Amino acid sequence: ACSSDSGSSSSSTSTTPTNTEPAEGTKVIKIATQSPLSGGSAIIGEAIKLGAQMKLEEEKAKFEEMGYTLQLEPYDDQADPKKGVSNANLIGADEQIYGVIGHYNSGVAIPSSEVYEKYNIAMVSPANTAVEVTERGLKTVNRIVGRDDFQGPAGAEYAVNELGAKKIFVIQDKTAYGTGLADAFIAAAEEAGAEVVGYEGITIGEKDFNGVINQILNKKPDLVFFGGLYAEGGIIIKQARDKGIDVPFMGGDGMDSSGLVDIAGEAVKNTYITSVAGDSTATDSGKKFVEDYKAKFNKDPEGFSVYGYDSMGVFLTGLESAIKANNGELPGKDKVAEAVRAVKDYKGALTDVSFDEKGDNVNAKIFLYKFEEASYPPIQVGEVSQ
Amino acid sequence: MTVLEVNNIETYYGAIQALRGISLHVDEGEIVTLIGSNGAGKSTTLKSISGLAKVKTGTIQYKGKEITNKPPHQTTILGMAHVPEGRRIFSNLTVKENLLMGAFSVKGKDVIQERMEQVFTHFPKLKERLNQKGGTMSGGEQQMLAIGRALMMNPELLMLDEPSMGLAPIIVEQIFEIILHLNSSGITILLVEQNAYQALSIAHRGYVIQNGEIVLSGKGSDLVENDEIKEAYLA
Amino acid sequence: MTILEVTNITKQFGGLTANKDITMNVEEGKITAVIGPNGAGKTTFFNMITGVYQPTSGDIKLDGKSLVGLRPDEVAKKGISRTFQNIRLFGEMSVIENVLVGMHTHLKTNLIGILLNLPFTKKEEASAEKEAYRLLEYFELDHLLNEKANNLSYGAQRKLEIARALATKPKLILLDEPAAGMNPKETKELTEVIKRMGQEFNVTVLLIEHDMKLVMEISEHIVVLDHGEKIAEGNPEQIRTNPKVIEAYLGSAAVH
Amino acid sequence: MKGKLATFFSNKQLQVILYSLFIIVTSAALYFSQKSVVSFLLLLSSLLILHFMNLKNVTKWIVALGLLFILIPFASSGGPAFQSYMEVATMVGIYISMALGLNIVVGMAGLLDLGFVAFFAVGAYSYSIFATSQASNFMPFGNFPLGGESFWGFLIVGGIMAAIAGVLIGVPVLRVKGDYLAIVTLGFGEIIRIIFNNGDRPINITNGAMGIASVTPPEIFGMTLSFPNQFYFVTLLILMFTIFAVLRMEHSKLGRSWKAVRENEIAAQAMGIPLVKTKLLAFALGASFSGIMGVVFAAKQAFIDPTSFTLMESFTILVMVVLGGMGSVPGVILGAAVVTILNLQVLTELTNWLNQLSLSGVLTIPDALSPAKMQKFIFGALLVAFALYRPKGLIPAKNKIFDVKKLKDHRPDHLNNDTKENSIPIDKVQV
Amino acid sequence: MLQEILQSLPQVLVDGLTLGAVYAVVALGYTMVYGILQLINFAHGEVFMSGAFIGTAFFILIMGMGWASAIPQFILLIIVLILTASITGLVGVGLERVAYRPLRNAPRLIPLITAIGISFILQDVVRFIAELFNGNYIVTGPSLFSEQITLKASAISSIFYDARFKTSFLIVLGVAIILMVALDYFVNKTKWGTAMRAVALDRETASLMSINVNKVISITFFIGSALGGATGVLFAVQYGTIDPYIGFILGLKAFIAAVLGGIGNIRGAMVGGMLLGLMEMFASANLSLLTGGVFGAEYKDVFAFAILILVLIFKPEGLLGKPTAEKV
Ligand SMILES: Nc1ncnc2c1ncn2[C@@H]1O[C@H](COP(=O)(O)OP(=O)(O)OP(=O)(O)O)[C@@H](O)[C@H]1O
Ligand SMILES: Nc1ncnc2c1ncn2[C@@H]1O[C@H](COP(=O)(O)OP(=O)(O)OP(=O)(O)O)[C@@H](O)[C@H]1O
Ligand SMILES: CC(C)C[C@H](N)C(=O)O
Ligand SMILES: [Mg+2]
Ligand SMILES: [Mg+2]
Repeated sequence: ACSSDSGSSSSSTSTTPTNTEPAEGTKVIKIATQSPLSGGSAIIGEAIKLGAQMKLEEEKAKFEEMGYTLQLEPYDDQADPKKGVSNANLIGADEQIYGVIGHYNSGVAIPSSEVYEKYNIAMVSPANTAVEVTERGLKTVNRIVGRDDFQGPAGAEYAVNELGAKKIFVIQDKTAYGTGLADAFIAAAEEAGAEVVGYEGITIGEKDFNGVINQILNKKPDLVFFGGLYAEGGIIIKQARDKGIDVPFMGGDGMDSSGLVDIAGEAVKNTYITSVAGDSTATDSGKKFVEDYKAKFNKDPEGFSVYGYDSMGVFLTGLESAIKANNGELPGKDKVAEAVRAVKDYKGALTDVSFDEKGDNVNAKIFLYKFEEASYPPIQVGEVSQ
Repeated sequence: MTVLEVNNIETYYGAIQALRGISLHVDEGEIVTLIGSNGAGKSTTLKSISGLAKVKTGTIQYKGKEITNKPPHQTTILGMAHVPEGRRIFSNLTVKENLLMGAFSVKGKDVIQERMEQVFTHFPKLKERLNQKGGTMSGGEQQMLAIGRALMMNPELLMLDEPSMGLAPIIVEQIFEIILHLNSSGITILLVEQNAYQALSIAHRGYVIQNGEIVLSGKGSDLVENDEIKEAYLA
Repeated sequence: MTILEVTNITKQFGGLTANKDITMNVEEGKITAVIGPNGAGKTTFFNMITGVYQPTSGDIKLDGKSLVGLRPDEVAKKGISRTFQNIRLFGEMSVIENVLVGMHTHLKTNLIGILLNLPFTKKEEASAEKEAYRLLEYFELDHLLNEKANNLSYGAQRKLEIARALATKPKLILLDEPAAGMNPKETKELTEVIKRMGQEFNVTVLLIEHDMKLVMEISEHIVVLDHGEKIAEGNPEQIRTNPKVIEAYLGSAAVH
Repeated sequence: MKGKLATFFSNKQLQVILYSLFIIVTSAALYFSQKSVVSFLLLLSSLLILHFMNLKNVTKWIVALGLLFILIPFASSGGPAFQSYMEVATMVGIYISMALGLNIVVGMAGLLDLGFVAFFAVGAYSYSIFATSQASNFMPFGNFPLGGESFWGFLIVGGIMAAIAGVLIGVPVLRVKGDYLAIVTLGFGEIIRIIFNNGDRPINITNGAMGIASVTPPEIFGMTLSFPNQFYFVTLLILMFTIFAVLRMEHSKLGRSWKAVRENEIAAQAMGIPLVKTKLLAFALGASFSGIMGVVFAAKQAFIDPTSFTLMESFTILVMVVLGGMGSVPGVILGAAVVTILNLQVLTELTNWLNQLSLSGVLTIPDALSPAKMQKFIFGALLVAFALYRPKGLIPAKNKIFDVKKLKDHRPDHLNNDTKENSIPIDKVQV
Repeated sequence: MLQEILQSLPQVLVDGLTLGAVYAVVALGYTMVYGILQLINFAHGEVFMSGAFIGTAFFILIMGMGWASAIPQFILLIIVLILTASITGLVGVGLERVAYRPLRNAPRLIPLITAIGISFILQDVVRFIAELFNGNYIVTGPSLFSEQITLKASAISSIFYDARFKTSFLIVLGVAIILMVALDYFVNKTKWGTAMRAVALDRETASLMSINVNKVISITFFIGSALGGATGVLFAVQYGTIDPYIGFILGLKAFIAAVLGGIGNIRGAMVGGMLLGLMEMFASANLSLLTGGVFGAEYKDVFAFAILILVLIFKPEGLLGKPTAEKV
C-alpha cells in the first residue's frame, strides 16, 4: 500500500518524476516540519506544526499562480535525536523537500541540521535557543528566535535590577535547553551582583519535586529561577506555593505555554518569564493570526504557534525570491538556502526577521512577562532588543 | 458398577504421541494398577483422565458422565482426585493451607473440619505439623500430605501417580498399607507404580502399558505370575 | 587406598543440623552406598563433597587434599562429578551437547582460538564430539543425539545425566538416587551398568539409593545416616541385619 | 495442491532461478524508481529468503555478501533516496550488532539485562570526548580534537572501554539472579546515563546535558567519511565481523558454557564451568559489540547527548532480541532489522502517507487522531501482533544438528572392529 | 550541616511518605501479578495512568453536575475510587486475556513485548481521548482536599521546623494503608487468597484441587489493576496534574520498589515503596548539603539505585523476600 510515492500520493496529478518538467499542472514543492508530535512535549511540537501549516495554506494560492503547489510534510521527531536524524535523512532524500521548519528541542536540531547541511536544505527554527545551533557556522541553519546567551542575561538583569533579587535559587531540568539557559542566567545574575544560593537539577517527567522545594525553604531565596519546560515548571511553582514559598518565580521560553497556567492554577501568580516569543496579540497582524488560528484549529495558539507561522513565512519569502531570481524556474536547494539566509526585514505576524551571517535573527527580541492573573497569555512587562 | 471408563484415547505433547489408543476401566471398590517402563505413558494416562493433558481422540467417562477434555477443576469436582507424580505439594503453604486447598470446592466450615479430622485418622503425623510449611517436610511426610490433601475432596476415585517414588523402604511399606486401608474404607483406587511387584500384589486388577498402548491386562495375582511381566518388569 | 576422606563434618541450616559429625572413607575402586530415611541428610552430604554447600565444620579430602572452601566447579576439576536427585540436565540443549559440556574441563582452547577457528580448536572440538558420541553409544542414547534433553523420557534422562557426569573423566562419581522412578527391570539393568562403569571408566562410585535390591547387590560398603548422624557402617550383610537400621529405615524390607 | 506446490518449490534449480529473478526484479525496481520503500524492503528481504533456501552455507554467504556489499548499495543509488536508504541500512547494522551483543547476555547466557544501552553510550562517549576539544578539559597533555584517523583506533578502544564497563557492572551484579538482575542492570544503566548527563561538573568531561557537538568525522586515506553510504560500508564491515564472531562462539565451548549456565547453573558448575568467569565473559563480549557500534554512532551523528541512551533504548534492543528469537542469531538479526526499519522508515512513511491523505481531504480525521502522531501506537500494536503470532520469536533458536556419519566415520580403524580402547569403551551395554 | 538536615526532616518525611505511599500501592500491583505468574507486567504503569485519567474525568464530570456539589468531598472521592478501580480492574483483566494468556506457555520474556506494546497503545489511546475532549493531553483536575495543615514539629523539639501538607496527604496515606492492609488480609487469610498463592506455586496442581486457575489469574489481574487505578486517582488528587506519560517513570519506580522489598511479597512492596519514596525525597533535599554541592538533587536516582543495588547484593531476594534457595 505505501508504495514508492508514499509522501506525494496526493500528487496523483503529477506522477512524472520531478527532475523533468511536469507535462501539465504544477510542480510540487514540499516543506517539512520536524517537531515532537508524540511524547511529553507534543503540545508545542503540534503548535509549531499547525502554525507552519497555516502559513503554508495561506501562501498556497500565490505559489499556485507561479506554477508551484506547496505541500506540508510533517515529521515526528519524538524529541529523540536518533529519530530526528533519520527523519532528516528521509527529508534529504526527498527531491521535492526544499525546507524544514523545526525543531523544538535543540538537542534534536543540532544533529539533524548536520544532515540538512549535507543536502543544502534550509532549516528555519521557530524555537531552538541553544547557542550551539547556529554557532557551528552551518549555512543552512537559521532561527528566528533569540539565543540563550541573550535570553538568560535578559532575565537575570530584570530579576536583579527590577525585582531586586539578591539571593537566587536556580533549578534546571538537566536537558540541553535547561542547562544552557540556567547557566547563562547564572553567569549574568552573578555579574549583576546577585548570589546563587542553590543550584539543583530535577528529572523530567516526574511529578513530585518536594525534595528540591524543601531546599528552597531552607535557603530562603528572594527569587527562584527555573530553566526548563512548563510541564515541570508548573508543578514546581504549584508545589512551592503549597509550601508557602511566595517569592517570585522566573523561567524562560520553555515555560511560555498555556499549559503553565493549566497546571499551576492560581499559584502561577507572581511568576515572570522571559520568552523569545512575543505576545501574539501585541500587533494587529498578531491579533489576526490568533483569530484565524482559533477559527481554523478550534483551539488557542501556543506561544510557539506564531513562530511556526513566521518561520514558514520567512522560508517562503526566501523561496519566492530564489524562484524569482531564477526567472520563475525552481533553482537548486542550495540556492534556496542562500536566499533564505539572505532574507532581510521580513515582517512576520509577530517578529521581524533579518538573518546575520550565522543565521541568527538580528531582530530577535526577548520579552518579559508577568503572570498577574491565572490566565494566559501573561502581561508583558518588558522587552529587550540586541 | 463402572466408575471410570477410558475408551481408546490418544494424547500428544506437541508432535510427540504419548498415548496410542488406551482403553481401560475401573469398577467401584477396586484397586487397579497401571504398570510399565519409563515413558510408557502411565502418567499421561492419568493426566488425560483428570484433564491436565488434552486428549486428541477417544472418550473418557466418569460414572457415566462424559468428561473428555474437561479442565481439571471440572473433573475433580465430580469426585475424582489425582495425586500427581512427585507429590507437588504447595511448598510455601502450611500443612493446613495445603489441606484447605484440597477442600477448595467444599462448602461449609464444619464439613471441612470433619474431613480434616478424617484425614488425621489416616495420617496422625499431619495433625502435629499443621503450621509447618509443606516444603520443609521430609519426602515421606510430603507424600502423606499429598494423599491427605486429595482426601479432603472426599473422592470416590483416587488416582495415585507413583506414590512410592524416592521414599525409604519403611515408608513405602506404610504407603501401601494406607492405600489398602483407604480402599477398604470404600475408595476406588487407580494406582500408577514403578514398584510393579508391590503394586500388583495389592491390586485387584492391573494393566501393562508399553509405548502408549495397553499390552496386557488381568488380575493382579495373575500378572505377578505372568512370565512376560516377570521378564519385562520384575526381573 | 582411600580416595575420599571425610572427617567430622557438620552442616547446619539455621537451627537444623542436617549432617552431624560424620566421618567416613571411600576406598578407591569400590562402590560405596549412603542410605537412610528421607531427610536424613544424604543429599546434603553429597552437596558438601561437591562444594555446593560449605560444611559448618569438619574436613573433606580427595587424595589427601582438602576440598573445603572450593567452589563446585573447582571440585569438578579436581575429579569429582555427580548426578542430581532431581534431574538437572541442560533441558533446551541437545543430548550430545549435554555430554560435550561435561568435557569442557578437558578442552584447552580459548577465545582467540574460537574466534579465529584455529586448527587446534577445530581438531579438539572434533575429537570431543566423537568421544561424546561414544559415551552416548555406551548408554544406548546414540539414536537420540540431536534430541532436546527435555524431550527425553525419565529413564533416558537419568542415563544421560550419568553419561554427562562421566564425560568429565572423574576419579569419583556421586550418584544421587539413580534408580528413582525406574521399574525393577530397569533398575536391574542400571545396576549392571554401574558395576561395569566402575571398572571400565576407572572411576570410584559413591551412591545414594532407596532401592535396597540395588544397594545390597552392588555395594561393597554401606553407610547409614539417620537424622544427620551416621548410625551404622559396614558391608551389605552387616547393614541388612543391623537392628538400628531395620528400625529406622528398612522395616520389613530387610526380609527380602 | 499444497503438496504439489511444496515439491515445486523445493526443486533446487527452480528455487535458484526464481530467487535470481526476484533479486533482479526488485533491484531493478529500486534502481529505476525515484523512491520506493517497497522495493528496497523487498530487496532486503531477499536476504531472509536466502536464509531459508536449500543451499550450501558457503554459497549462501557468498550470495549474501554480494547482495550486501554490491547489489544493495548499487541498486539503491539509482534515485535521490539513496542516502536515506543507506542511513536506514546503517542504523539497522548498528542495531543488529548491538542486539547480537545483548543476545549473548540474554539469549545465550540467560542474564536479563535492562541497561544494555549503557555500553553503547560508553563507546559513543569514548570517541566523542577525544574527537572534540572536550578532552582538553581534563587531559593535561595531548592535542584535541584528535584527527579523523583516530576513529579506527577508537573502534577498538570503544570496544574495550565497554567491555571494561561490562565487567565492572558484572562483578557486583552477579550475586543477583533472574528478574532481580534485570532491575540491577537497569539501575546501572540509569546510573551511567545520569553520570554522563551530569558529567559537566565538577570537571567538564561529558559536557552534561548539552551534549558533545561537532564530533570529528572518520577519515581514511585522506578521505573524510560523512555520508550515510560511507558509514554503511564501515558498519557493514564491523557487522560482518560481529556475526562471524558470534557464530563462531555459538557452537564452541564458549557458547555451550553460556547455554549450560542459562539452563541450569548448579549443573553447569558441577560440570566444572566457573559461573562468574563465564557470565562476566558474556557481559564483556556482549558489551564490546555495543561499544564498537557506539563509536560508529557518535561519528555518524556528529553529535551525541544522553537522550540517545535512555532506558527506552535498552528496552528496544531487548525487544529486538526477544522478538527475533532469544539465542537465535538469524532471529536476532531479523528482529533488529524489523524493529529498526519499522521505527525509522516504514512507520514514518506510513504515517506521512496517511497524513497526506488527511491533509488533502481524502480522509477526514479529527486533529487529535492525526496520523502523524500515530507512530508509537502502530508500533505498539505491531509488537503485540508479532508476539502473539510468533510466540517463540520470528526465527526460534535451534540446536546445532550433529551428523552421525561424521561422528562415526572418521573413527580410527582399530576402533571399528570392536577392539577395546582404553579411554572409553564403545561396546554397548544392555540398559 | 546536620542541623539543616534535621530542621527539614519532618517535612522530608511527610513528602517522602506521600510519594512512598503512591509507589507502594502501585508496587502491590506488580508484586501480585509477579507473584502469581512470574511475569513483570510492564503495562501496569499505564493502568495506573489510565486510572488517573478516568478518575479525573469522573471528578470533572460529577462536579460539573450542579447538584453534585452538595456531596461531601470525601464521599465523592470514595465513589470515584470505586468506579475507577472497577474500570481499571476490568482493563487489567482484558489486558491479561489479550496480551498474556495466549503466551502463558511461551518463553518467559515474550510477554515483555506485548507489555511494551500495550503500554504504547494505552499511552496513545489516553492521549487521543484526552486531546479530543480537552484539546490538550496534560490535564489538571479540580483541586480537592487542599486545605493546608501544619504539623507542629517544632513543638516536639526546637531542632525541627514545622512541616506543612495538604489534607490530601492524609487521604493518600490513609487510603493506601487501608488498601494494603485489606489486600494483605485477603491474600493471607481468605480462601481465594490462599488459592492465589497456590496457583502461584504450582498451577497444574492447583487445578487438580478444583481451582479454576484462569479465574484466579483474572482475579489477580483485577485486583492488581484496580489498585493501580485507585492509586491513579489518589495521585491525581495529590499532585493535580497528569499526563499520559506519568505511568512509565512511576511504574518503573514502583517496580523497583517491589523488587527492593522482595518481589512477590505484599508487605515487601509496601516497605519497598515507602522506603524508596523516603530515600528519594531525602536525597533530593540533602544531597547537595551532604556533598558540598558537588552532587545535587539530579543524583537522587543514582542514590536510590545505589542503595537498591547494595541491598540486593547483600540480600539478593530483597528486604522481605524469602530466599528461594533451590534445593539441590
Ligand atoms: N511435557 C511433555 N512434553 C513432551 N513430551 C512429554 C511430556 N511429558 C511426557 N512426555 C513424553 O510422553 C511419553 C509418556 O510420558 P509419561 O510421563 O506419561 O510416562 P510414564 O509412563 O509416566 O513414565 P515414568 O515412569 O518415567 O513417569 C514419554 O515419551 C515422555 O517423554
Ligand atoms: N538449603 C537448605 N536449607 C534448609 N534446609 C535444608 C536445605 N537443604 C536440605 N535441608 C534440610 O536438611 C535435611 C536433610 O535433607 P537432605 O536433602 O539431605 O535429605 P536426604 O537424606 O537426601 O533425603 P531424601 O532421601 O528424601 O532425598 C532436611 O530436613 C532438609 O529439609
Ligand atoms: C524549550 C523550548 C522552547 C526549546 C528550547 N528553546 C530549545 O532550544 O531546546
Ligand atoms: Mg510418570
Ligand atoms: Mg536426597
